[in-house]
Amino acid sequence: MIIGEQKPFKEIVRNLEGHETILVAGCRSCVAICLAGGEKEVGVLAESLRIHSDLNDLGWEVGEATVERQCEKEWVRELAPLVEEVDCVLSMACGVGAQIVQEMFPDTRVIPGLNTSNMGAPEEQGIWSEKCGGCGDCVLHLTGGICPMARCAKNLLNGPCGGSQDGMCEIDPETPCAWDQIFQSLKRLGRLDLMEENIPPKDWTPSRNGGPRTIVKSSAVLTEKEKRAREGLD
Amino acid sequence: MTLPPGSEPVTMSSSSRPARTRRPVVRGEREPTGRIGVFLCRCGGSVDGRLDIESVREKVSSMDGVEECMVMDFPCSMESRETIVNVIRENDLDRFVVAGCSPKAVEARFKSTAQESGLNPYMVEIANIREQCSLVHNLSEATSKAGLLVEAAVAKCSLLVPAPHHRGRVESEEVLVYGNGMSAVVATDELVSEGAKVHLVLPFSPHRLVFNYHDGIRPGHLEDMRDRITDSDLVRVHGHSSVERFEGEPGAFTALVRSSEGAEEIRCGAAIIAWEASEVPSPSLNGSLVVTQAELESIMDQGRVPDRTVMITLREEDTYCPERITHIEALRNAIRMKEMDPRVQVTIVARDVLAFGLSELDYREAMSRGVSFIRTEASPLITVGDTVKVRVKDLNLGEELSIETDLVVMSSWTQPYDTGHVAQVFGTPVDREGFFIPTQVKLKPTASIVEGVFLCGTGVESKTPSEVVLEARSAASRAKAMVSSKMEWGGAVAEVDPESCSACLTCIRSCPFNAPFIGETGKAEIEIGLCQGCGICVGLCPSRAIQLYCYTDGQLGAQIGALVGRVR
Amino acid sequence: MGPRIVGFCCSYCGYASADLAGRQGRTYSPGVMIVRLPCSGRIDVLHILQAFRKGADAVFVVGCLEDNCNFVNGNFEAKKRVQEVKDILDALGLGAGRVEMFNVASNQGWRFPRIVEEMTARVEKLGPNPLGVIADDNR
Amino acid sequence: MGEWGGWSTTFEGGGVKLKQALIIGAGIAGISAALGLADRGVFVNLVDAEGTIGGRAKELSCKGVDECVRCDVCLAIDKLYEVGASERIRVFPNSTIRSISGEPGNFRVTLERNPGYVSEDCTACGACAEACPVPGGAIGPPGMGIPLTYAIDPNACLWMRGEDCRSCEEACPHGAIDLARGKSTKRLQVGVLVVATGFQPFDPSLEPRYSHDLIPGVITSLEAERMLNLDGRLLLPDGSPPGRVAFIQCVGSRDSWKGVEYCSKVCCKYSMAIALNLRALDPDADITFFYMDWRPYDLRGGDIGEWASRDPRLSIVRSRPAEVLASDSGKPVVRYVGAEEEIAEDEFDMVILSIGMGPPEGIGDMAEMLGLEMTPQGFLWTSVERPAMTSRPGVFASGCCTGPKDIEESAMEGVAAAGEAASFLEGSR
Repeated sequence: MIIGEQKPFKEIVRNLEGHETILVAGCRSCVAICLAGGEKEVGVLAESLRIHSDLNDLGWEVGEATVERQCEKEWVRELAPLVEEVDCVLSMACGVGAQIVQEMFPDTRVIPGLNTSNMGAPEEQGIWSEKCGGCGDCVLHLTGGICPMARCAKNLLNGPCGGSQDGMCEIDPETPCAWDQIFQSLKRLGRLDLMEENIPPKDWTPSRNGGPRTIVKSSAVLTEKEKRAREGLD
Repeated sequence: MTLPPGSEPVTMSSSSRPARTRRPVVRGEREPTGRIGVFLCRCGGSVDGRLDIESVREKVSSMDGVEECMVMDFPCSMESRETIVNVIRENDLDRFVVAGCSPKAVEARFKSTAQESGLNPYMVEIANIREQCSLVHNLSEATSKAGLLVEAAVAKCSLLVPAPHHRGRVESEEVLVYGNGMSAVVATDELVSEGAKVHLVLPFSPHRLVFNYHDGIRPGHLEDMRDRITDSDLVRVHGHSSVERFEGEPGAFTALVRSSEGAEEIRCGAAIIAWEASEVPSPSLNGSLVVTQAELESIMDQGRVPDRTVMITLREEDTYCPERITHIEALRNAIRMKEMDPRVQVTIVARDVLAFGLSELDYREAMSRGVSFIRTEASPLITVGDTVKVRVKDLNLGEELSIETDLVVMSSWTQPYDTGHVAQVFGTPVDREGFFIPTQVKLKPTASIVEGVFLCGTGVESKTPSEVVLEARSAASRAKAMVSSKMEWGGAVAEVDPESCSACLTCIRSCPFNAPFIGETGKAEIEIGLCQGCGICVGLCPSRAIQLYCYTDGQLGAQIGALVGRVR
Repeated sequence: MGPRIVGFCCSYCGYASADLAGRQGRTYSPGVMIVRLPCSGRIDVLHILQAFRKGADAVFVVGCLEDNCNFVNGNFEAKKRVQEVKDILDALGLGAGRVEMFNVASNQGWRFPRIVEEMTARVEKLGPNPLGVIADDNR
Repeated sequence: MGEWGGWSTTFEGGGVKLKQALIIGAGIAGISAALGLADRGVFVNLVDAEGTIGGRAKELSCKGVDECVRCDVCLAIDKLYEVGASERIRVFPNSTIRSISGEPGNFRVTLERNPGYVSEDCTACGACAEACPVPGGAIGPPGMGIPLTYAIDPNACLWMRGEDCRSCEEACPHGAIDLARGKSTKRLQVGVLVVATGFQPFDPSLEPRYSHDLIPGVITSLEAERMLNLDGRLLLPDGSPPGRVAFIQCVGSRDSWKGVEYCSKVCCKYSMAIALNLRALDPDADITFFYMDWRPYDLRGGDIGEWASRDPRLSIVRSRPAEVLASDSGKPVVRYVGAEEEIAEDEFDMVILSIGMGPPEGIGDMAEMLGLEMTPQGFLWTSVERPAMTSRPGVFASGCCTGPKDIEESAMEGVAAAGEAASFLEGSR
């Protein structure tokens, strides 16, 4: 799914400058699931904006709405009656959703409330890691189901670099080396022969760094104590 | 969600689409409705006199929805509650507020009052104007605060919706006992003597019916007990069987019991996991010069006593984990050796001699008979030749001793086996060593994290036999009380609005009681019998799809609104 | 009535300790309004924000002692919700100190008035909630 | 009272059995038994010599600060509410047993209500306390007790001291106070009895060498608990927090000279909890334990050796102190045999005597009245195989009156007693 995280409140407020009637629009899909832009977050942000307005006497009118999927016109259409009322939409959906809203309502300014980060999956409650680089040319069948694009800091296509130490990536000891994982996986699958297969270079313009990106929403992560308290509950 | 028979299925979901594109009216919120009765308590002088109850009455009776507002002496008394019932019936009120002392003290009574007047028991709200008002503030402060508290209660009350509620006998009064040692037998005996039907499921390897150390339990007693219960027509013994699946809710569990003949589903209202830990022989045992306490006993049974004996009660790893039974056992055997031949040398190596309660008397006797004690922290080093050498650091002398001896007796340690599987089936956690973890919260002796499933036996914690007996009987007694008392479901329970659920699994991941699950519709649902009403999932649900009866967002919002946002 | 403070109390410990304080006749500022929750884990960021928007000068949440929550980890959840609100209050410039989480046992009657003291002191330091003042003016 | 439907007798299995129980002692064990019986539909008469129920545990303190240290004391409060909410349990405070006759299944009991001066009509409105002219007040507010009634301190009350003051009596809006009240009696008929009269804390004056009451700063663990329970702080007489605290273990335990040969089971556990509380209150406090054997009944609070190894300000001394003397500055000095067999002396601000448990007062008479056997240590005898069963059918016992126990074990015994008693009433035993 698509992983995003809310922009800093101050930045959101800055971007809203000059607007008075605001519709905070959430999405029930990916961003809801990664606790960034669902109805709950919409409600919290909207209430915070109201408090901000009251404090600074801005007289903002803040509305809330959450649709099933902001990336689909049919759902976004539901917003029409509300968008008429406002002079800007604060989209709590991913970049895709925000764009669809803009596309549907070309005359109303759309401001992103989220930073869309990556395509990933929850590791545990509150922790999401990137899994797919969206390169458009999938090689998972050759790499034991592990994506070198998303999970190798250097996006190497044919084996690890010298920075791979005891299965860990040189960028930091916490990050596993994708190619080590690929090797282990192929070994388990009995298909080490696939290591031989040469994966041709991709046209990979957007540079990236820092390896797989992980978003941690600390307020949702189970603390050590909690984990202890709930030891073995599941 | 599966509501038990008899409960009114009430939904809080407002499914009118496209509701969610309106500024969300929080689910389950209706416009404030209802005909509200307010009963203010004088509580002798502890409310009236410490605040001006009359002015509170004037303030409140003018609120919309309030049909009836009266001051009473003790609404909680039997007589007044009858009056309340009549007032509710006469004025055809559909909810009411009581302002008086703490809901923790009186809530239960007014719930039944609500029922007696034909209302859902959860259509009552209580304003605490005593403990949290009249007893702690001066007259004028208390008066104005009481006004706010009652207004807030009315505001919340006007948004109450009937909560699912079912009270009735449990579906099954039978109890499942799973285990194969002393605690299982004792628990079953207790249940039988309390007249309960028992399914005694014995896993494959029977062990530890009788402990090596008797602890005052009459020899043969447990064997008799076992025969008695196996003959009892209240007990169905499932020999060489294991529980493969265990699901349902307190009062109505279903267990899949598999034996060599095949699998069988049995219904039970409660379950007791009565697991005994088994002995872990220490690595340096060799059967001749280094033996267990049990082996020592058989040596003594043959009338033999070695001249020099060293007993080691420390575990061979460094982890300090005292097991009192090993100490008492060592003391008893040391005394027995001295009885057989006062001249023999017996030395007990320990960090602390764990002779709790009356076992202290054994400790004294051992000392008076000349048994010597060495205090040490780390487990001694044992080297075996024709004789055995024990190297140990004596804490009192502060020096390393090397003792030559004819026999070394090592205490055995206990560790539960197979508990991982049991834990999985029943959903009760085990720790790293495999011991069952009783619920850590508050003090609920013998309770597990799963309501209706009780724990006892050395599989929970090392114990002496007499402690095992006590624990098993009390676990059985609680199980019996549970299946023979009326069960209550509902009240403050969570409910999912499928319309807005994103099936994001947040509730499933965050519920401590495994109440939420994904139903056929692919949306989350709450197993009402398992929901304890904590509301954790409600606070977390990213789609605000879950609400908690009696504490909905709207009800709390109204309460908060009434309490603050007032001129100072 | 002094600063208006909302105390969200779990029924098992926070609420019970307030009751006990009352029975023991331990007085505290009457501006404190207690909202009873089944468990502190029920607290929602929204509730706390609503209280501040209505003009509450401070909000505190009381749960059971850590590792003694009747619902296993409700009080840990509450702690995290409170932290979320702290961040928002900072961003809003209201001051994170206006909200706090406390862990109390049901038989600690002495504890509740001290919590109130603490929060009252904080309000004196941070000043009243401007929204409360605005609200008052509008009346 | 109408709600007491249980007063009527029910006939079962031929013989008359009263589906009612009398529980003597409303501590943790008694309350657990009461709740267990009420759960099964048995009507319970809960008698306690004190003005309010809760037993010893209600004087004890929660020793957690933010984090629970598993002392289990809060159970007392939580259970009190359950008793208060139960309509099957009737509480008789300030009451003792005068006589018991009849046979198992049908006991005739005469309760004696001691002059509490305040009747159950009291609503704790506090009018009396306000009216009381005695400085500091001769009439105390209720604790956490149920029922919630005020109590008069006979030693402080002017009228008791022969003066002509009845202002509280006049002030009471419910006529609940009668300073002249004599003993009143009440008759009950019950099917079973559960004795749960608890224990007697060791009297430190029997151990004069430890200078309790002689040197300021020497207090018993019970006094420490009370202090902590009252305002969460442990203070010296002068109101300052102690910087150096010593615990002396086994005071009134494991001591044949004092006629206490047994180990009281709980002292290591609770004194460690108190120490943990002190540590949480003051990270810099120096804490010393003087002990013979460290016997924590459970390790939920952790092992003291492990704690000492990582906390430089915690010292553990395996030695039973000879005496506690006063230093020139009047502070307590503990005199003991040190590691080198030498006589060592350490000065402290506070010395806490971890006192043990003895048999409860009057248990002998109780045993005689009920015809129960006792143990050589002076506790009630109960069967090992059936922990709540005494030497007499229909009479059960639980809690510390059968031997020293911690709160958890007492609660367990109460529950077990409820099972025994209930099935006795059902006639299934």
